[in-house]
Amino acid sequence: METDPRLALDLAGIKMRNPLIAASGCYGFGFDYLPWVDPRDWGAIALKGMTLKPRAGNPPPRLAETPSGLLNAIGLQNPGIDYFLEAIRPRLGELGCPVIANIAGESVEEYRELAAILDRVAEVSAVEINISCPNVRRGGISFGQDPATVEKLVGAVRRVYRGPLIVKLSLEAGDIAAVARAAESGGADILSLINTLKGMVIDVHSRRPLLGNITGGLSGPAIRPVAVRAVWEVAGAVSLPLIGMGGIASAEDALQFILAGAAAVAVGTANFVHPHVAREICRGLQRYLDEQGMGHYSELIGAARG
Amino acid sequence: METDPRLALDLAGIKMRNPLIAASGCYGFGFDYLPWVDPRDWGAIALKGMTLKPRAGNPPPRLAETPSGLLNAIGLQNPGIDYFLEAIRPRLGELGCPVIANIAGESVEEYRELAAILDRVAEVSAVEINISCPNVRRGGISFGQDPATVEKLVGAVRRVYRGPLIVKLSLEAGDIAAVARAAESGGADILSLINTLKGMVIDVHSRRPLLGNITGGLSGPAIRPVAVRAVWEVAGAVSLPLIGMGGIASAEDALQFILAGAAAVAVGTANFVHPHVAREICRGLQRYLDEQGMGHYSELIGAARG
Amino acid sequence: MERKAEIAHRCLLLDKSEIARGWHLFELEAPLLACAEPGQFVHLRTGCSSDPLLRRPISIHYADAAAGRIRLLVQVSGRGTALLARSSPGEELDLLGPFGRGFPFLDEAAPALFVAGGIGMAPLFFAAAQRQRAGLPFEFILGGRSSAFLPPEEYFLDHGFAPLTATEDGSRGLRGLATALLEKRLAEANRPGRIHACGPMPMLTRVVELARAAGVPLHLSLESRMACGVGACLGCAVPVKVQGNIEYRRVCRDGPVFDGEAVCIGN
Amino acid sequence: MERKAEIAHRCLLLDKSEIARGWHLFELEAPLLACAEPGQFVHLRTGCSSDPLLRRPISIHYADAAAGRIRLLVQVSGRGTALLARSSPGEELDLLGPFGRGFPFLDEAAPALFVAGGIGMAPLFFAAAQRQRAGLPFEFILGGRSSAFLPPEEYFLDHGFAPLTATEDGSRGLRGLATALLEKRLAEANRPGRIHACGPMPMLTRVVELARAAGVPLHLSLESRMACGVGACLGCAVPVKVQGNIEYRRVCRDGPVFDGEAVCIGN
Ligand SMILES: Cc1cc2nc3c(=O)[nH]c(=O)nc-3n(C[C@H](O)[C@H](O)[C@H](O)COP(=O)(O)OP(=O)(O)OC[C@H]3O[C@@H](n4cnc5c(N)ncnc54)[C@H](O)[C@@H]3O)c2cc1C
Ligand SMILES: Cc1cc2nc3c(=O)[nH]c(=O)nc-3n(C[C@H](O)[C@H](O)[C@H](O)COP(=O)(O)OP(=O)(O)OC[C@H]3O[C@@H](n4cnc5c(N)ncnc54)[C@H](O)[C@@H]3O)c2cc1C
Ligand SMILES: Cc1cc2nc3c(=O)[nH]c(=O)nc-3n(C[C@H](O)[C@H](O)[C@H](O)COP(=O)(O)O)c2cc1C
Ligand SMILES: Cc1cc2nc3c(=O)[nH]c(=O)nc-3n(C[C@H](O)[C@H](O)[C@H](O)COP(=O)(O)O)c2cc1C
Ligand code: FES
Ligand code: FES
Repeated sequence: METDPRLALDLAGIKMRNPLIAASGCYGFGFDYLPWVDPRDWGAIALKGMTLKPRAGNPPPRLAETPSGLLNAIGLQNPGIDYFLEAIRPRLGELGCPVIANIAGESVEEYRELAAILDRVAEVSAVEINISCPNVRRGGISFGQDPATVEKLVGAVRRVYRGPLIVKLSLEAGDIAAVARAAESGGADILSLINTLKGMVIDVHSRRPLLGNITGGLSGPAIRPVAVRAVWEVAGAVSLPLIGMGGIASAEDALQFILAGAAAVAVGTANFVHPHVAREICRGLQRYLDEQGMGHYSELIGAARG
Repeated sequence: METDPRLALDLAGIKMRNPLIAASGCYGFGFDYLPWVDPRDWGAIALKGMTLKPRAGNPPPRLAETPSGLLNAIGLQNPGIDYFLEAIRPRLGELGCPVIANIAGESVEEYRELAAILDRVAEVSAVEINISCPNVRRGGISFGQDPATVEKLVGAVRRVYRGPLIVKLSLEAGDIAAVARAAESGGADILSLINTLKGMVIDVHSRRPLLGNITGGLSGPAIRPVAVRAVWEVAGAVSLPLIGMGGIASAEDALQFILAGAAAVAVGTANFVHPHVAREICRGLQRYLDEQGMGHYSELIGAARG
Repeated sequence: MERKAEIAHRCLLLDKSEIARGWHLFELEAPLLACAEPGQFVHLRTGCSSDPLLRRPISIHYADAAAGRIRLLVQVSGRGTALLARSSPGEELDLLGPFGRGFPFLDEAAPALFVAGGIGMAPLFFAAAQRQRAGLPFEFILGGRSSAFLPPEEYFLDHGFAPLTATEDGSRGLRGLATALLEKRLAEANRPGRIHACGPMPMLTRVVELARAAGVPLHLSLESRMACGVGACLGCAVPVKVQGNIEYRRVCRDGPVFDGEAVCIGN
Repeated sequence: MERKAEIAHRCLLLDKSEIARGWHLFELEAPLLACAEPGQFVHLRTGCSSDPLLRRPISIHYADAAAGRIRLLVQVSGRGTALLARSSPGEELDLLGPFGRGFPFLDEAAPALFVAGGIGMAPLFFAAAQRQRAGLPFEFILGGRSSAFLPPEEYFLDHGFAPLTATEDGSRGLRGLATALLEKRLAEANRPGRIHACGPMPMLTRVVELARAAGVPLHLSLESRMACGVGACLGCAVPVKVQGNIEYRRVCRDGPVFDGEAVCIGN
């Protein structure tokens, strides 16, 4: 796709061709779709969540389809940061688009250590800290719920990471606006939301939970109204730029998040259905700008807030 | 439908022909489906949420369809308790099935007053307190989030209402298990869950929130995995019987909630699609019991918990 | 157990044709719905998955009680109606109904005036055809974008009447709006006894003004997004004037036809 | 901008027939997929709404590179496959692919043995047909519930081979399981050079036991629920033995065909 200046942005230091980001966990390390999809269709690609040590992930089944949704319990399977530095980092340049490293730890110290390492990795344009992964039991989840802990965690990472710092929020916390403010105080540059909602499916034939991990994270169109509302609320609570996500599959969906207050949007589950989704959403945004006679998509950010 | 003893239950004092309840807000005061659907298809019918004073409800549009979900912002439109006593109460006997009054207040005092009135209404078999309606701004919502407040509220109602007392939980609270335990300590007999999830839709043409109330409550199949997980969690936290709901449309859906730990299930949105849903779910449960050679459905309650 | 009236109907689709651009006429075998009254609607499932989730309200466009058949006229305007348009004769459609309160006083002797904007003609056609069969006087004003977006004139002539037509591009009848025809008509001395209208909101607003100014009783069929269709969910509420107060009324149960005096349109 | 390989294909459905009870054979115009290898699969959209949301993996059952056509053989086993079965010739299907790593060593001279359980024959048929065309020796063992639930014998004969069949009710071939045939075959002196198997888990478990006991190299096509189909989501992982350790591998990208030694089946 030709680069359209009406879609380009500088997201707190991430120079993006357009406001579309491949959501973490849904695009591997950026290479799986390479033979078929041009990575430059994306404004940026968020990599699969990484931890210090390699993680084997959860036992199968890891996926269940639900009405208009996908429940996943991957369990942060990843080869660990050392393997990343050695085997993946050298190839990231091939992607031709900014790359966001997504990290998860089991302690503030682990997050800090990961961020300190990534601070020295020029191929990574930004770090996204996942304080909310619902599929790791002793993992991120507890961090995401308490504002004071979030502020401390973000602050610790902020001290060692100088690039654009994204904090990824979930709705597990009762008051997402409070957590958002805590992340802002802690020194985040950008907030991304929402992570998956915790859910489960029971197999009535075996009379057991279907997923190997019992519960999983719900993504896809089913959660979109909840995600738009979360962006609307957080946009009213902080002044940081937001990356909105949750069930986006079309330009109209993306526009809902932008109008609610998101500066950029991420697309996860929809890739599995339509690998060309980034290109198609960009075309849809261009058409919308044409129809509305607008100079730049950023005029739409938060425009529904009246 | 013939009454099947394998489906009958006494739910903390509510004598039900089967474990199916028409969910509050989705069945009016029980009469709207009367010409067509036999109310005795239900184990019980939960009435539209009531307040002390009449409420006009929210401005339209009040509904938006979302992927596998329905967003509503009715705003607790109801004629108030006096009209109920005068005009509706005398007709409740016609329904031929137990009736649950659903109440919402803006203060502990209002809840207490409503419950005290209903304590003297023989036609009402149980009271369900909605501490979580997401569509009333100064209303129930704040009550549902803080365990201490919930315990106090439930305790106040408990002191004036002697019949089966149901507390309806939402996921707005960060920790639903903590709220459930608070309701148990406060003296609830039964917990029902979940209420709708807060969501919104933005109309990209008008660039305004679609609903008159801006946000609404998401129900329907989209939220089912989240609701099953909530029942699973709460069943592990309290020893009260649970009424599970959220996206139930078939016997298999109902079984998921029962296997997760619900003693009964409620059906809301699915009535709008299939008015005969209660009858059909009962038939499906009977078939399942036949196939599994089981004596009573209650053997299945919590059976997936292993 | 007492015998309950039918609510859910699986109806054989006998015939389907596109009678105007994007307007699909469905002929259904539906003996229990064929006694419905003009202005009532059915609540239609458009697919078999949970997306789209809700049914869609569609007016009964014509009912032949003797033959046990009904007709629906559906304009493709979104995903649900597009799915409907893809169904083929031989399939069964899943209908609830008949629901709602139709046009009142259709059997009175005083001449009736029907004012239809676009697909709003669907229920009014049924009302007019009923008066036609009963030999009662009426006139029918029809407005549309362009001739291609309206059924051909024969479609009306087959039922014994010819609408007075206005199109925005002048491709049929007057160039202009249906309400221009109405205004002219109401300027005449012999006023109609009653007006029944259905169409887009701007049209209805003008009809309300004109009818009030002329002092002619008016009945409007309103639209609203619906969930249950029977009055249980309060989702389809519209504001109406009740003894000086504004209250919400359900389009599905208290309407869809409302008294022109009560509706909160054109103040 | 560099030219990318095709991933998304809208393919015309040329023909559809039910060749066994609940098994639908699809013939598609798909020039860019017709070069796929046996064991590879396509990832298929089954409807146009978000419910069901995900694509379904379906093996390429046959590919005719010259004609630019492929065949899929789909057993109705749930909602997605039921939706697929309702499509009709003239429609377009939405496919991604070809994905995955197919059966290895299909061009080696040593005789191959294919063991198929039920719909597991879909990819093995393609592998066998390829050896048939190349004049390479192979045998084909097919197991099923009953004759009616298997394609007729002519279906195989048309491609020049006759499977050795076992049915549970004895309505075709041996009464019993495919693995009973395999056991007998492996007891013979002239062992096959390699076994390729696809079918339900209990069958695969027994095949693994028998092949290991006989010391014959084995390749298995595994199934798993998939989301992306390309290796990006890690959702389809199965445990495999890698240098003594158990690690998760992706069925969609590292498989679906795995080495019999590596799979964690029958320990
Ligand atoms: C009583 C009654 C009778 C009717 N009779 C007929 C008839 O005979 N023939 C006929 O063709 N139509 C009739 N309609 C209209 C018909 O019901 C709608 O056109 C149909 O529901 C649209 O469904 P859809 O899935 O095609 O469109 P959708 O995709 O649902 O939406 C169409 C448009 O509505 C907007 N929209 C979606 N949700 C809302 C909301 N909550 N509030 C406001 N706007 C929203 C969408 O953004 C879109 O622009 C009738 C409606 C009523 C209420
Ligand atoms: C590589 C590969 C190739 C295949 N090739 C073919 C082929 O050529 N022909 C063919 O007919 N089939 C083939 N299949 C199987 C096919 O993909 C499935 O039958 C199909 O996806 C079922 O979809 P459905 O919507 O019809 O059933 P669904 O409704 O999705 O489910 C069918 C059954 O699976 C259960 N189920 C649902 N989710 C899960 C889960 N997460 N884990 C475990 N069980 C679950 C359901 O409860 C139900 O019993 C292949 C599968 C793979 C992986
Ligand atoms: C299979 C899968 C794996 C995911 N893994 C991660 C992850 O490792 N880190 C993370 O922050 N989010 C992860 N997510 C969440 C997504 O990034 C995104 O927040 C969520 O899926 C909602 O967006 P969607 O509806 O567009 O998929 C994962 C989602 C899916 C579906
Ligand atoms: C239109 C509508 C109105 C509702 N009104 C109420 C209400 O007044 N009180 C209440 O406790 N719950 C209310 N609910 C929530 C339902 O009782 C139920 O908890 C929720 O819809 C989830 O179930 P479902 O997915 O089966 O609809 C309402 C739901 C809908 C859809
Ligand atoms: S649609 Fe439910 S009350 Fe009208
Ligand atoms: S299905 Fe996504 S990795 Fe295999």
